[in-house]
Amino acid sequence: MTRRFQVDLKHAMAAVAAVAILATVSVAPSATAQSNTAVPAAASSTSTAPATPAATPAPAATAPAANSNAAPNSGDTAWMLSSVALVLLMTIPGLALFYGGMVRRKNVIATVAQSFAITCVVTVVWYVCSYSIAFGTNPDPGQNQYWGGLGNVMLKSVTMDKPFAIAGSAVTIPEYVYMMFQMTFAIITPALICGAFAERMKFTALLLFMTLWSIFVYAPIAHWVWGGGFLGAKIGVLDFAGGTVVHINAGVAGLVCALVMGKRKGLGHDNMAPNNLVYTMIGASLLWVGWFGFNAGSATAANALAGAAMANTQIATAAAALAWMVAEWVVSKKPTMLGLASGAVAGLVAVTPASGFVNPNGAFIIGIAAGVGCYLGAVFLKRAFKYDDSLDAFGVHGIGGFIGAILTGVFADAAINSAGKVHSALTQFYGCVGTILWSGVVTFLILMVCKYTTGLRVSEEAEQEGLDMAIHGEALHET
Amino acid sequence: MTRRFQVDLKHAMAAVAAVAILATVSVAPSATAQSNTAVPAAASSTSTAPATPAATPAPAATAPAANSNAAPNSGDTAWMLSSVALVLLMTIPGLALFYGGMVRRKNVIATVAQSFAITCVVTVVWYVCSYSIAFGTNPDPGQNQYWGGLGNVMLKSVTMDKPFAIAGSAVTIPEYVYMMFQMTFAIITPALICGAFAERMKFTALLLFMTLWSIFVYAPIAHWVWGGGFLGAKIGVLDFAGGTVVHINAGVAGLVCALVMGKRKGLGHDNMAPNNLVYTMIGASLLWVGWFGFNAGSATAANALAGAAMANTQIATAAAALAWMVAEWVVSKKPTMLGLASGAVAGLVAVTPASGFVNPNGAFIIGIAAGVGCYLGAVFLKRAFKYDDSLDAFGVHGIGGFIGAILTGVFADAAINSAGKVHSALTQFYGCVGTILWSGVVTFLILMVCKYTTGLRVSEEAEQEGLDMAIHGEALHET
Amino acid sequence: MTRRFQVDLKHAMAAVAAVAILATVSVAPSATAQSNTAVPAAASSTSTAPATPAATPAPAATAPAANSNAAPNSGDTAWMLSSVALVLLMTIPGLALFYGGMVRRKNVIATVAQSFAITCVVTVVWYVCSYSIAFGTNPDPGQNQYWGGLGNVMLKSVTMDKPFAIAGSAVTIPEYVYMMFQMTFAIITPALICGAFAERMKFTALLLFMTLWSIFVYAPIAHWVWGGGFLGAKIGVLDFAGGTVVHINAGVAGLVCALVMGKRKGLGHDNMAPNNLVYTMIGASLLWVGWFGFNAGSATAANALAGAAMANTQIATAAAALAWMVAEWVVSKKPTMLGLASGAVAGLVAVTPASGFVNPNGAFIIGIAAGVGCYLGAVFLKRAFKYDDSLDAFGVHGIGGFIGAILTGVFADAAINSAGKVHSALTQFYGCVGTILWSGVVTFLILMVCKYTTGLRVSEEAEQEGLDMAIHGEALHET
Amino acid sequence: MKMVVAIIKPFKIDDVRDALVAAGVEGMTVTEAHGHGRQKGHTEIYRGAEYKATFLPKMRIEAVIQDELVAKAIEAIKGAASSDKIGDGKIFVLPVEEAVRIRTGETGLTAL
Amino acid sequence: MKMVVAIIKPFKIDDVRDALVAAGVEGMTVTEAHGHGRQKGHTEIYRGAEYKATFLPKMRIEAVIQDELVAKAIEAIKGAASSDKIGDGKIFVLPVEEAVRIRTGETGLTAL
Amino acid sequence: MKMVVAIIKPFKIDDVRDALVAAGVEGMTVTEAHGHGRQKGHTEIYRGAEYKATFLPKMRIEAVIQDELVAKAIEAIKGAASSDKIGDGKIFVLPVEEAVRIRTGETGLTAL
Ligand SMILES: Nc1ncnc2c1ncn2[C@@H]1O[C@H](COP(=O)(O)OP(=O)(O)O)[C@@H](O)[C@H]1O
Ligand SMILES: Nc1ncnc2c1ncn2[C@@H]1O[C@H](COP(=O)(O)OP(=O)(O)O)[C@@H](O)[C@H]1O
Ligand SMILES: Nc1ncnc2c1ncn2[C@@H]1O[C@H](COP(=O)(O)OP(=O)(O)O)[C@@H](O)[C@H]1O
Repeated sequence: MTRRFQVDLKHAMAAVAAVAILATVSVAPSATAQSNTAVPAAASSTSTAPATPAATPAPAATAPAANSNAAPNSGDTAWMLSSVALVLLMTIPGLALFYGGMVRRKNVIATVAQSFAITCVVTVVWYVCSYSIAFGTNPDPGQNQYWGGLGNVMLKSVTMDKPFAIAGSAVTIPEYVYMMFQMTFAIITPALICGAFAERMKFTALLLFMTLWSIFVYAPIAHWVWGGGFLGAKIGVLDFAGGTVVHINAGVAGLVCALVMGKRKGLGHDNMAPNNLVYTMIGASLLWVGWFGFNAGSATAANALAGAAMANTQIATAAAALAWMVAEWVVSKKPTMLGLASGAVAGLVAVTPASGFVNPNGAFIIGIAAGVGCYLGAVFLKRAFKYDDSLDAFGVHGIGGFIGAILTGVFADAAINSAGKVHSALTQFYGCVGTILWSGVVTFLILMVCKYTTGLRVSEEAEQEGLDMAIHGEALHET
Repeated sequence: MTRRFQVDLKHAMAAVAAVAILATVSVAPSATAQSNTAVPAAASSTSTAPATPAATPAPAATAPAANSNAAPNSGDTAWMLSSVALVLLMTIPGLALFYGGMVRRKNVIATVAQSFAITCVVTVVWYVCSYSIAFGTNPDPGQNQYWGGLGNVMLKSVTMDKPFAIAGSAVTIPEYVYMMFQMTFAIITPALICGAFAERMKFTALLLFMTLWSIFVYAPIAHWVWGGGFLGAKIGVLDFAGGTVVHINAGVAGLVCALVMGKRKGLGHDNMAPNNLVYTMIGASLLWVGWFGFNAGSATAANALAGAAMANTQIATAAAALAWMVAEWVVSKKPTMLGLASGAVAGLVAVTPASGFVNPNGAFIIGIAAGVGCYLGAVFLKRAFKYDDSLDAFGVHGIGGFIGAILTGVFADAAINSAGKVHSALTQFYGCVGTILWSGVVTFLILMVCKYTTGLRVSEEAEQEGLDMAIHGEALHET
Repeated sequence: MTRRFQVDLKHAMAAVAAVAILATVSVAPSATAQSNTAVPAAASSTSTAPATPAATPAPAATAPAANSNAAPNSGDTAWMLSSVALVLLMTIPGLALFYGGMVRRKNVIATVAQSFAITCVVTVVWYVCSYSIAFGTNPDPGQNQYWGGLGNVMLKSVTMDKPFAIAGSAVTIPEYVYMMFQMTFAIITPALICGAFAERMKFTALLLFMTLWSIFVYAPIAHWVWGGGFLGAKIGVLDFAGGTVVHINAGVAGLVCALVMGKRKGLGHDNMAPNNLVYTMIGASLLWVGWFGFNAGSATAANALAGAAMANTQIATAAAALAWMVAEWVVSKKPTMLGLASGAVAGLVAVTPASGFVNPNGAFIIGIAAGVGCYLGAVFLKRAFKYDDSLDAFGVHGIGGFIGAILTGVFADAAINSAGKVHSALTQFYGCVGTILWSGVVTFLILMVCKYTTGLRVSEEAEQEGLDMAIHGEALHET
Repeated sequence: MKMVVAIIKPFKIDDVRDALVAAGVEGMTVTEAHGHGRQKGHTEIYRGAEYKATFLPKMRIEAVIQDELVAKAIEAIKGAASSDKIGDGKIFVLPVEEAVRIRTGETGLTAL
Repeated sequence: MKMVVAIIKPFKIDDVRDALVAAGVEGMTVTEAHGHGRQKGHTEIYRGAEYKATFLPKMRIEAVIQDELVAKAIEAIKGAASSDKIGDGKIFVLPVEEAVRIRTGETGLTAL
Repeated sequence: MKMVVAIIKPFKIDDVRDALVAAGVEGMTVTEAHGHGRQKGHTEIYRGAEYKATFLPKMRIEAVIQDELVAKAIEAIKGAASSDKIGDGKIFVLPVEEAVRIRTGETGLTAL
């Protein structure tokens, strides 16, 4: 036993070393040089020159922006500092509890430890190289379509006073704040995947997988959509707060994980009822509250657009929770707390790309669609195709993300955000496809790397005994 | 069993339909046309023109204000966006856990599900019609004394850039943000009532009751005090953050519910000890922290008044917690965690109307009074009158709200808020009476509607088995 | 039994009375009059005059500042209001859960009640006198080196509009907000000490100890470093957010408590495994999230310095969590959730003094050092010297605080904060020594006061039965 | 001496204790249990996955008493634990050869 | 009548129940237990403090059955509970003198 | 073979286990229990509502041993579990007719 874990440890360390090396190797496909022209537009929300919301850029979205030299605004900065705290709250303790409440009692500690460890690993990876890959500006404009280069590794080009723009669009907050805001997105995305392989993955495999995924899947896709790459600037996919980058991406990766890793032992035979739905309720609530930072924070300013994004978030989430509850009530004859919580998360997911583009009526409809759609996905799709997406990472984030991405193209309202004037469900679909392909293929490759180094699944005995004791040597002693 | 829940479901759907119809019927008593003249006063807290706090309007309070055309201020907006998150945190997971920890183990999930479901239902109702009723401006000034009309259903008049004023008083934040802030108040108020009928109400009854209560009790009273109606503008009741609208209102409704619904089976015989005071402690803590958004947020600006409201909130809460603890220590010989938590909430309740009007010494005295007063209310009043206000919704929110409302009239200090220059315990008393009457009578009527449609109480067996399993088909599996 | 607690109650009341009297007696050593000259420097972060971060004062740090008459800035105020909420969240429910999860089941309620009660007690003490002692300006400049005097008891000199400066350095937020921000620091510091004497202290002793400690240890040291006293202004110790004032101080006090109070009965024989690491995970997460208010809030402005402090906090914390995890993995063969949580807190502690002075690389190294150093401290130092620092208040806060304080002197980077241009590990060391001496000696004296009035430890039977039932008459009923 | 073991519904525990005390039984030990029998359990459904609870919560009381008290104790339990619904539970009687009070070392009937 | 008491590994509980039911045992009562025996427990380490779990989680099943069923019940339990690893557990058989169904007052074999 | 059932105070469990092992008892099974007896419980008061704990936390140990070991086991338990306070608990001895080790199928004394 002791021996085995020492080996695991060695693997983990090798993995970390590997990352350092890989990070210095260019991973960008070479592309024709094509400059990413920044189209000027209005700026900041200072108190003296109140922004016309319709013309306010959503720098986290894909709107081209004008003034690439805005001074930091203390109000915008205040809101973004708060948003960082809110989005981190989503992962720890939010997501940790949301998932932790749904597993069996013998895996609770291991499940919450996954979210916590991912928070730590991605923080370091982001600081070391992912921020540079995602939000750096590659000096070669052709390569910049695909990745940001390594010019900002160890955050070496982040300064205190440099006027600061992302994808040619000025931001009214200091770069350190922007970097932190984006880091919290980079943290929660891989953490979401854990729902798909709950109760069976090795901890060493988790650490290695998340390190590589963060670098080779998340960072490039974030660059494509938000960092000046081809999906945002050129194709014009509307994704206000990360429906594609975060949710479709994580959902698809989760599906691949579930397929590759196989089912939990005893699925369909053992009682796998959630151990503590109070934890899940706390988790869902903190996800909800924290998502205000996620969506309204994606305005990167304290303005009317942030307010509208917040309102849309709230309305879609409530509608989705009620829709899931009613759907389940009709099908299974009981309205459940787990249904309310799941529906709320489905609504949060679906409204994410739409939050800064649609009006409240659009948000309401998106919520209803997501609540019913994800319920069907989590219950029937999984059953039909017989994969074990244990806590419905794909069922909620994949399907909800897809519904939200497409409907953003349907409901975008220029009265809310002029950047959404041109919108089409088809363009949105293209954006999804790009993400699905890259995420699916590279996730699979990374799983293979893990399989042949650390191994993917714990032993049968460990799965039976529970990961808490087998991996961590810890147990809940509630009685 | 199955059959019964299908019936329940039908009821629930009928209820939702009923609401839609009811919402389109005018419920305002006709009143003589009397315009609500806005008296000008100072405005916003921009960085270039710092507000003189003494002259700063508290738009959420009843102060008349001058400039009805203020530009949004990014700092104020930043604080209000954060406040929305803080106040939502109070209900989910705050109140859910506060109450969830106090019930018996078999009712924990059902209890937290009430707060969560109410959050969803009220969000939708608010978006559909309650915001319009509460904060719309009725074109008929006579009717405007009583309700805001239906001009803003589905938020149809909320725009991104419209200069924006409430009750003639300009606000320096976008209307979407203001609408969201007020929504979080509309959410927590009905959720508070749940403490009165814990462990015995049908879930269908809950959904119907809360929908109707939100429209016919909360929205009008909010309009009277804050939305330009007769209690605020004309009578001059001081209610900074909702002592009357939120707490007396919810407390009285709770008392009526407790009286109408009767006692829990086994009260006085069975062991009804709280299942998990750690949950209750978390809940009380999140209520406390979130209440900063509630009270300091009611300044609707990031200024000295918000700071003073925050300080008063903190001091009154701490004083009340200690006062309850000491009172219980003297009477029952032990200082308890439940006493600390209950006292803290009592203090938060009582300081709510006062927070932006009194100075710290006033807050300290209000806290002591609330701690002792609510302890007596929760322990002795309930026993004397033999009603089963299970988790003391009336004992804490009704009594605490009343103490706070009256003492605001005693301790208001013009050095903190010039709007509190004219203050009288008597005027405050009138404000309470109006609320008590409307809330009491309409709550009773709504209960009757529920009684003859969905029914109010679960069956005896369901109560015995526990609502978690009987209603939701879910259980905690902690061991 | 009854009798005994009545006696305890009498003691508690006597203690409160004593405090009131003591508070009016000058405790400052007389010192030669030497004025604390304020050196002017740059100011606020308004939108019109964006601060050059390098020149931005860190008023909570020890930088001299120029303009002592800055107008409040709404953006800065917004962030500080949010920071108050975040830092309070650290203590309740954060620290309460962090510690509550680590004790045995029979002491959970008592442990969380300690954090909650301390929050209440310190709030009142701060309002009554400690704020004045810490942040008042003593009219006698000689005395002002040591304490702020009693000119601001009951917050009597705090006004709504007075231009406001601390230690000669102007702040761009209203004094009420500043007072609240500092109060949250004053709350968490004594609460941290509880880890050292967990599971055995009398509740009456706790109340008395914390009251006195807050007045005679915390308030003076806060004045020395931040309030214009000799450690900050004259010696030039760099302490951005409280490494010395908060962590070394609490850690040393904890060590003295552990030594004076002796070991828990059964230590080394009974199974003392943590009862619920999910609570501990929630606690650690809320400490982490709340610490953004603590560290980034210590910029007292929403600017690039706050952003840098936030980034440093995040990076050091993640690095420390991973470092502790790996160290434990190597030594004990398992990576643990408790290790991740403990390491994260160690990182938060160590980066506290450094957060506004170092760059991310410095923060990363500080994190690694703290993770490994505190692991060794908590595991080996304690074992070697055989004291029962039950939850490692000294092991994490003392050692982590010391590592952070020294390394701040090593890694301070003028590109992040010009106030850190002159830095030396030796000066830092002097600052630590001053704090260690005062904290150690006065803590000991206060313990003696408690010992001979309330008594320090519960009876053997009470310890065996558990403090929940013995002190509070409450129990968890989870099954 | 006999050991009377009763399996009852959890919410009856206080009534049964009172009835036993009234019948002269001075000591008893209770454990939480789950029972399988004729009574059918509920089905929990979580996102479509059904878990049929074939074990239902019960309380298990065990009291060692003198032989003469057995009939009376059984009557007491029957009276207090019955709700006339399936699943009310069982009473079993087992022989006991010795009893010891730990504190005093007393044995036999005086130890009860 | 006999009381068959089986101590088994927790994850075998559903299999053992099914096997007993198949063998004709209609009722049984289960409690969570912890066992000490040959099987060695894990060590939990919290910040360097080691706690050796000498008690391991087990389930305790108790079923009162007619004498003729005992052999069959034992076989059923053995078959379902065995994992061929140390710690699989034990079966004990105790004599029972009486059984009562609380709901109906039936006694003896008909009460089971 | 006999089954020795001991009801003890929870904090004595480790001492009793050690004493039994020292006395030659190799296996035992423990369950959490609550006891009613002479020992009086505390009263919990929540916002004025009093709940008198008439059941107090206990541990129930059960060990099946050969007849010759019974006296020694009782002594061991008495020695380790006694705190000379009311509520220290009881020891009961019941006859056992058969024992089976699930893993090997061994029966009788060799199964213990
Ligand atoms: N043969 C048995 N041995 C042990 N416990 C039994 C036995 N039969 C029933 N029980 C216990 O009694 C409970 C009630 O039995 P059940 O058959 O459901 O109803 P009833 O008591 O009305 O016949 C079961 O849940 C189980 O705990
Ligand atoms: N003499 C005994 N009396 C009561 N329970 C026993 C006895 N011996 C073993 N047990 C129970 O059986 C379980 C398994 O026993 P153990 O010796 O570990 O393995 P095995 O059953 O393979 O011999 C123990 O954990 C304990 O719960
Ligand atoms: N007749 C009995 N049958 C079963 N358990 C008993 C009996 N009498 C006492 N007990 C158990 O022993 C525990 C201690 O008994 P109690 O009368 O309180 O003290 P003492 O052991 O000192 O006489 C009780 O709490 C109960 O669990």
